Amino acid sequence: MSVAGTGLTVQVRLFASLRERAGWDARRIELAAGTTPEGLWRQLGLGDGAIPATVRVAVNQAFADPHQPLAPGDELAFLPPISGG
Amino acid sequence: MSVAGTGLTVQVRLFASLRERAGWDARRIELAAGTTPEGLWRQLGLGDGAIPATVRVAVNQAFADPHQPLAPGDELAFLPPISGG
Amino acid sequence: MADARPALLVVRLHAEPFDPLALLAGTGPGGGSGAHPGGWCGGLGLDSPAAEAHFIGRVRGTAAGGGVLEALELEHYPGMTERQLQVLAQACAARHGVAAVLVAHRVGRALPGEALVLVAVAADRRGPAQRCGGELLEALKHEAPFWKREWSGGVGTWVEGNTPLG
Amino acid sequence: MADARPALLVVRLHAEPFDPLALLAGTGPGGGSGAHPGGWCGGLGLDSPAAEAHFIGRVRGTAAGGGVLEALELEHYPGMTERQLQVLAQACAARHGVAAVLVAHRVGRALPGEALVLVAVAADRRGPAQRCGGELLEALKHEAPFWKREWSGGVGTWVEGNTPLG
Repeated sequence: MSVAGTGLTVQVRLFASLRERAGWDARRIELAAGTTPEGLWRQLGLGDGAIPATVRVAVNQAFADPHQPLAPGDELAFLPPISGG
Repeated sequence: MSVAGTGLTVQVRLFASLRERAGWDARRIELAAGTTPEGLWRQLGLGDGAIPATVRVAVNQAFADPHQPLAPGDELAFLPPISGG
Repeated sequence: MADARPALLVVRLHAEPFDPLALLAGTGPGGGSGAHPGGWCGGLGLDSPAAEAHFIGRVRGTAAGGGVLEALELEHYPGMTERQLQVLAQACAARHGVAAVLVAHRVGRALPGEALVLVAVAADRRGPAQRCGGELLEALKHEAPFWKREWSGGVGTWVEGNTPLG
Repeated sequence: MADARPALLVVRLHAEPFDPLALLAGTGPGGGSGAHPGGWCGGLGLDSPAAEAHFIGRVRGTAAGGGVLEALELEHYPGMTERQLQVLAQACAARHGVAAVLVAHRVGRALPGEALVLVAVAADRRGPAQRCGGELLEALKHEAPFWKREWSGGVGTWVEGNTPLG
């Protein structure tokens, strides 16, 4: 799951139902340049196909485009449906 | 202003700017059967013509029709534009 | 919560300054002996509502004409004012199916910064609580007999109409 | 009031039960030393606002499935949640030109009847205060990372989505 030597390391975080389904809440992942949140979603086996419409992506604690390549040091989070308030 | 012997006595009340303009706040008035708030408005010299659209009428402490004849013992009030809250 | 039961209503006129938060906490003047653990709703026998909306209006520091406001005088029609507030609160509560409504309004001479009006609504859902509160506030501004006189520069001027909703 | 100045914002997450009225009065936990005479607005250096709208949401006694709710667990994303609340409050305050916004939200395990959320808005007019409060409540329900898990009959169920506005 990690690609040695690329130097591109990101932190991946899962919350709530996604965290429980995956069985982990945070992982440091080394990955190929150009990898997107969508790519990582498949790579990590979080789901079969694309990120479901109900799951949102945050990069560095702000909502982000799942097709935007990640940068070294990014914190990527997959967020299941929000239910606050 | 009073019509002796009719037995129809009503209490008239004025508030705020109407009270100040008229110089009184409450009067007991004896008047002819069939008299309406509108009739009393003229009779008391509160205004030249009809009750202005901005003035509302209350009979027995509920908003009322200015053209509905008054009954003995009624409490009639003329209310200038409301500004609560 | 009891959307089907008639709403519990409290209507209060205050001739002296009142503290809206104390009324909400159930510790205000006339609020009974000491704080009720459930606040104004608990005082009415209601469990903690899932949704509660409040509005507090206070006396501004400036008169409509732009001058410094010294005081705001609030005249009302004793008897009819309380009755109208009750009628308006009842109708609004029924329309939105809320559990409880509290309306407090100042009368007499009030100073800038003092509370003029408090409307609180308890309901099972946020939408009805907020909508009932907003509509009741508009209703009482137009349908409950209160008259404001602004005192500025020693001169009193009757306010004819309300400030815009904005 | 300062419609032109940027709004004053307070965002708070509470891992323990909080008293919304104490926060509004400026006497809540972390609200400083003792009551501020001007409440939460006074604590921000604001004069008494002409218009103030509040909303309080509390934990219901029943789960979505109809069973008795034992507890509501509130997960959040530390860092992002506070940031998003700040961004949402800022945007909503600017859109409506209000003077101040207070948002408090519970995290962790909460019991029925306990406060979940408080949104308070101070403004110069009632319309902006009410509208900003209502919109910010909807925004934070959908745009701030919180996740609810209902515990009923010893089983925890993640809530996917919000209760309807109603």
